[in-house]
Amino acid sequence: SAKTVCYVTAADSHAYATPANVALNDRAKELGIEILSLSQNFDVQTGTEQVSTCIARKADGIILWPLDPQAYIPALARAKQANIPAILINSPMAEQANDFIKSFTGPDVYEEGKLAADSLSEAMKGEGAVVVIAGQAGNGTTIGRVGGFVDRLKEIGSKIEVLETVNADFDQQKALVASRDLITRFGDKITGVYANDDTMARGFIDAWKEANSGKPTPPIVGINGQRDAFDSIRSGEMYSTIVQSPVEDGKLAIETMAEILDGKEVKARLPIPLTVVTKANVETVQPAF
Amino acid sequence: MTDIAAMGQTTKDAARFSQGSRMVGLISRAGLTLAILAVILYGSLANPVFFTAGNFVNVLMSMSIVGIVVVGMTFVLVVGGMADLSVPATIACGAILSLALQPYIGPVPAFAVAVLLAGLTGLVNGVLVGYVGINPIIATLGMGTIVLGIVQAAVGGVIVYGTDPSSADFVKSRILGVPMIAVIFIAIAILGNFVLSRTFWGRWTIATGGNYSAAQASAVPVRAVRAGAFVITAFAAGFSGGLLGLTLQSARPLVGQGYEFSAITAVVVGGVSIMGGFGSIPRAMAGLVFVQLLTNVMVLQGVRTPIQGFVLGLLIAGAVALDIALRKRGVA
Amino acid sequence: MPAFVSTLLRYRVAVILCLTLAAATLIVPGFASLTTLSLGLDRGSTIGLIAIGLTVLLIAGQIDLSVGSVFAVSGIVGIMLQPALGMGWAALAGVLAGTAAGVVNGFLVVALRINSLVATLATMLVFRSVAHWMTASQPIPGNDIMFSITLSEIYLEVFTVRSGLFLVSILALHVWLTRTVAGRNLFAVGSNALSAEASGISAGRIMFLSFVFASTLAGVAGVLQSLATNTGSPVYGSELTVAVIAAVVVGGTRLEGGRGSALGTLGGVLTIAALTTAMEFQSVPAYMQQVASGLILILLVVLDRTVRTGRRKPAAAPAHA
Amino acid sequence: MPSAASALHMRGIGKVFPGVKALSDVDLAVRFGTVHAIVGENGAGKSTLMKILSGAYAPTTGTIEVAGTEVRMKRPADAQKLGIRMVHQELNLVPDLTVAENIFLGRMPKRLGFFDRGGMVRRAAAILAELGAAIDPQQRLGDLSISQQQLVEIAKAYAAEPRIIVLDEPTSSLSEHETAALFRILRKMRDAGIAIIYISHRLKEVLDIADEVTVLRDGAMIETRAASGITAGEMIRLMVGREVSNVFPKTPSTIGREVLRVRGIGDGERFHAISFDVRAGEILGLTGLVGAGRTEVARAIFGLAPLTVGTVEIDGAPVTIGSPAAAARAGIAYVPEDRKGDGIMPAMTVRENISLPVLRRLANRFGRVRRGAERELAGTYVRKFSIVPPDGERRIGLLSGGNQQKAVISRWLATDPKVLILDEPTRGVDVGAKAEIHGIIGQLVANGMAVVMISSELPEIMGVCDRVVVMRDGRASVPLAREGLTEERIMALATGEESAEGEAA
Ligand SMILES: Nc1ncnc2c1ncn2[C@@H]1O[C@H](COP(=O)(O)OP(=O)(O)OP(=O)(O)O)[C@@H](O)[C@H]1O
Ligand SMILES: Nc1ncnc2c1ncn2[C@@H]1O[C@H](COP(=O)(O)OP(=O)(O)OP(=O)(O)O)[C@@H](O)[C@H]1O
Ligand SMILES: [Mg+2]
Ligand SMILES: [Mg+2]
Repeated sequence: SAKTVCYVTAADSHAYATPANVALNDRAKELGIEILSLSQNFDVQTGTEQVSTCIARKADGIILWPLDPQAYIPALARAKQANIPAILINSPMAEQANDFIKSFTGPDVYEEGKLAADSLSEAMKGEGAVVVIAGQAGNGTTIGRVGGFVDRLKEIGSKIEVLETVNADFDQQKALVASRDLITRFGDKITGVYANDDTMARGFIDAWKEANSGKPTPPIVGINGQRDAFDSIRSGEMYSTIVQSPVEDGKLAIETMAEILDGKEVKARLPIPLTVVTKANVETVQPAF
Repeated sequence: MTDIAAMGQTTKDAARFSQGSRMVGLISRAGLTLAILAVILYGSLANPVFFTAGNFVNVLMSMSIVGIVVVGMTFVLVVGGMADLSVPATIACGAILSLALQPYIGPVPAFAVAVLLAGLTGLVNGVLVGYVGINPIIATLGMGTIVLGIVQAAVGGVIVYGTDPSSADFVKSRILGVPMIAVIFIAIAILGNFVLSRTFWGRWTIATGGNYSAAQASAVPVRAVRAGAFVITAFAAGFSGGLLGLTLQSARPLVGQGYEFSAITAVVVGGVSIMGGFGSIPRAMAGLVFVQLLTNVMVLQGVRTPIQGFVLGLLIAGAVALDIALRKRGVA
Repeated sequence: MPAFVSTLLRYRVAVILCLTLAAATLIVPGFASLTTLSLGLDRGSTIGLIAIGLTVLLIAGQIDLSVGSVFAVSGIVGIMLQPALGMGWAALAGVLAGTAAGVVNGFLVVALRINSLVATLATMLVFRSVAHWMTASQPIPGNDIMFSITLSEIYLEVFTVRSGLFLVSILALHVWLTRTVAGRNLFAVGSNALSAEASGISAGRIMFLSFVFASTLAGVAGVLQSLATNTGSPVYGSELTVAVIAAVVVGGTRLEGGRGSALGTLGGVLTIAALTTAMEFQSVPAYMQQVASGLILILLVVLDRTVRTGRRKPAAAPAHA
Repeated sequence: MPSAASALHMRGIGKVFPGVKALSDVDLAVRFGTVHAIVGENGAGKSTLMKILSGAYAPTTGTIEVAGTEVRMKRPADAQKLGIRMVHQELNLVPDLTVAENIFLGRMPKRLGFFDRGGMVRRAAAILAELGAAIDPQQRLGDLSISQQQLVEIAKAYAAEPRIIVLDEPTSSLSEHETAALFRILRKMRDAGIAIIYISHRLKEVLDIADEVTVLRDGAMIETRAASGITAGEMIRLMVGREVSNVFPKTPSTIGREVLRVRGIGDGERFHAISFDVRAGEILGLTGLVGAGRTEVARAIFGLAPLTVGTVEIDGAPVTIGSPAAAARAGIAYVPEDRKGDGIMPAMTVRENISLPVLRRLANRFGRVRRGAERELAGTYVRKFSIVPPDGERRIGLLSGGNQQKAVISRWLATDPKVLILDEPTRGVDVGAKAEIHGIIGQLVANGMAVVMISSELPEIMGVCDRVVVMRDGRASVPLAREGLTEERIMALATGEESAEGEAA
């Protein structure tokens, strides 16, 4: 009989998560695996309870999209007790979780932060001052993307100064409002921008255009590789973005789970490719969504 | 006749009545103005960029979207409807539909349909609250959840992008240096003020909030008036959502999140009673300006985003407590 | 209205619960099982514990929007102090943090006379900031994962520690509300605070204690959640308040005060838990779940209205006194 | 009298509200075992004085002595501990609890924190029976009529076995029958040595029950006298500071065509097959015992409550009335009995209160209310009815009851109605204002208006009305002409000793 895999996704109505979910489901159908899909709707507590639901339903495997590096560990431990293999999709968890999961597939948000730091350093020639427009405070992705960026700057001994980090909750309007204030406050001191995603980068671009019409934007680096970010790179409003494909993300997770269900050993870390897109390669890379 | 009039004159000594403490009345009315001036003064001293035209235009632009919602929310609070928690859903409705329908029917009809559908949500809210008599918090909470769910189902959770750049250019244009979106907001605020303070509908709104059964017994169509406040708010939120969509040229189901609380905060800080029967658009606007300026100063001073919530919370409690303390001393 | 219909309306919460369960059993394969029951109870118990506090508060005619933030703060305190105090005392401190939050809310509403909707909207923001401030916006890990696993152990094939605690508490609440003088006084205060005050009941004290009680229970729920996940997080509970208010209101407690029942709340909590569990078993998307729970909320409140308007009539016949 | 010991001595009491000096330098001495009446016009300060005594307000100046010792009361509970109980003018009950729970509110009998429901219900039933009130102690209080609630309020104070009991206009919504039962109880309590303070605008009752009378005027104490040494006329003179001749003047008017015709209306619950008609220039009285259903009939005609059967015609044309707005359009106006609850918008000004039903008429085509016209309208009525203070811009909540009532009546006159229904228009209104209101009604009918006046006060009904309909248990008698009608006949009809039901011709 068909195996059932329990998929605890971040949300089912979200620009990135939705295509990832669709890809995962489609691939599962091809592989003959049944998916029980549960959406946390971005609430960690719901998610921890849903892992319990998966255990109670005696799923054959669990794919978890963690929204917190810690909170799922006890639930995952119980999954292990119940002999249900679990893997993580999209976001990593703390090291203690490694005992209870078979693998983590997906982009490395910390790595993305590092790549962003490299790309921005390159654009700014290693000096100047940046503002960081971060996602939700306390959110795992935010923590990884900001942490990787800051750590990498330190690592390479960069002279780039971080003027300010603001939280704009992955929201374009909030980023727009926050950027207006940042531009007023720092003005021409801003010689670079790092946004935790392309949506918020868009917010900064709009604020910049409002404040200094005609003046070129400072180099801006975003993450996700959205279609409109590609347009911005073409027009020179953005310097780069990092493509992380939700489709790859979803596919890789279910394929890995399929291998586990077949009794194969899998690697503890299976990254999806991250591509830094600048003007140089914008025409050759596919946007993520 | 003359006989009755004569009796009345002698019945009471008019000197026993005076108008209450004028001083306290003045503080209550001028308090917020003073607070706004204080913020401006502090901001100017603390940060050189604060007192610049550019910054004020920023503040004005940032407050426009929520400001339009505030105009509607004032009606809800004044009519005694406590709060409209379906605002995030109606904003999403406005933002998503005004973009999603653009390719099919053009930008202007798309905007109109979006606002109308948002208004329809308000109508259901209004019927539930005004005619069925359900607690507004529950009714709007329930409706908000339902509408947001439907909107999400409709767009399948993906971001909707704009396809008509001219509509974006329109909302981003300026009139005499004032951003279009702020012009629209100010026009709506003036209209709202006219309706609430000058027209019979506004008076009915205040009367219904002040004493529902007495208003009803005075031939005020109380159910319609109560329902109307929610329709007005939904239209305002839908309109504001539409503008938001055009500005951003993209919309997701959660664009409206948090606007309901921001709007209530502004109205309440403005001294509009959540119990109804008292309040005006200028008061709500003063509350909005104060909150926005304060947030602006905090951002300019580099206060961390989560900590801004702390200040905002203290501010709401403080403003309302002060207002209550003043009113206890007998001001209108 | 025929007697049979009005009886159905009277026990509408139970009716809806039974209908939900029946429908779920028919439609969802494998729904009717002890595991599902245990699961549903455990899922309901977090909301349920907070709902107990909110039932009391709503009967007193007040509301607390800050419970979600208190939930986070208490959990954080309960985890953060573990290295210093040990698990037990840290947990106690977490609960006390909830109590302290209730004191703040009570003070704002009772002493400063701020409308509770506004006051707790303010403290919702403040406590959430405190949670971010304490943790620097990062989730913090606890000491002992094994304890977390013990906490979700299932006893007698049905109960977890949490769901047991919830069930016992809600039954205690039922007795307290219906059989004790203090319980009746609570209804009096919620129905007409001025009259209660004029009758020598200290309405202020009762309201104050209701806030403290509600926050303390939010604290208990928060600490339990943090222990169960071995994490204190500043974002915990942000989606909780609405669900809890919905559960309490579905249970027939009304927001205007003076009316409500513990068993109703139990029914509300179980209905929502059953609904969620059933829909999740079917992989119904979250937004459709939202639509369903929103509809149930509105449907029940509309029914509640019908019952109340229908009930006015027997008064006309004072003869049988 | 068994005891003459001092129960209460209030000295030099003053109370200032923002904008109003409600009391200044009032002295009041009450002895155990006596009934002490306090009389005075609306707004004289009676209720304020009693609220100070019950701990609800703190006095601005003055001291209070209870049974010879000076006391300080910060909250109602303090006064209750001293054995002081108050029956408030505004009902002070909890709608969501049962009658029995209300009676024992604040002092439920308990064992280990649990209360004894059975015992409580039995005792409540006994007390209600003693008061002659047919009320089920297990009923939800909110489902009772105002008058029944008033009885519960009295039962509640009585059940507390107080040493000093204050009754602030307890009979304003009681029938004569219930009033008589109450007086029996009061005499019994007095004979048991309880001090009773009794506030009423019904001077006949005061003379009937009181041992001593204190007169207040404009917040000051005028005089305390033995009730045996004073007449109603003297009391009125002391209260208003002048002579008021005819308490119930009947203005002559010519009765014209039929304006309102009500045929067989009922709501399926509280009233059935009610028929009557009112003609231009006529005052039709609607009376009966408490809970007879008069208010419900009036509310239904005005569109505030649904009708299930019957027709209402205005000027010979049937009208459908689904809401007060529709009623107003049809030319019906209604002044409700519960002034605080249904009458005024306390936070709005007198002007805004008066103009409410005619706002649309005062508005231009953009809906903007023309301020000048509105001021003028309000000013006209403030002057015409001598509303005090004569300031349309004052918040109506700050006015005394009588003046509020005049404003509410003005509101409806502004709509130029054909029929005016007044529900207990003079309840809780002092003699002076009462005469003024009667004068106003007289003028209106003289100008051809048709008036329906609901009242429980038989002298008022007899004095003012042209014809009278008596209601009993939701059913109405045929309209009876004023000539040859006696109070005894009305009582017989109201209590069911005589039957005069049926469709009036
Ligand atoms: N809470 C208050 N705030 C302001 N003014 C008040 C308040 N309570 C009473 N007053 C004013 O104090 C005066 C005395 O009022 P009070 O109610 O004591 O009169 P009363 O003699 O009981 O009249 P009535 O016969 O109408 O009941 C009135 O002018 C009234 O408007
Ligand atoms: N809100 C209500 N709910 C239930 N029953 C009511 C309600 N209001 C009135 N009743 C009942 O309807 C009947 C008629 O009441 P109504 O108030 O019309 O009488 P009334 O003759 O005007 O007496 P009064 O005005 O003196 O109380 C009474 O038996 C009363 O108990
Ligand atoms: Mg009085
Ligand atoms: Mg009546």
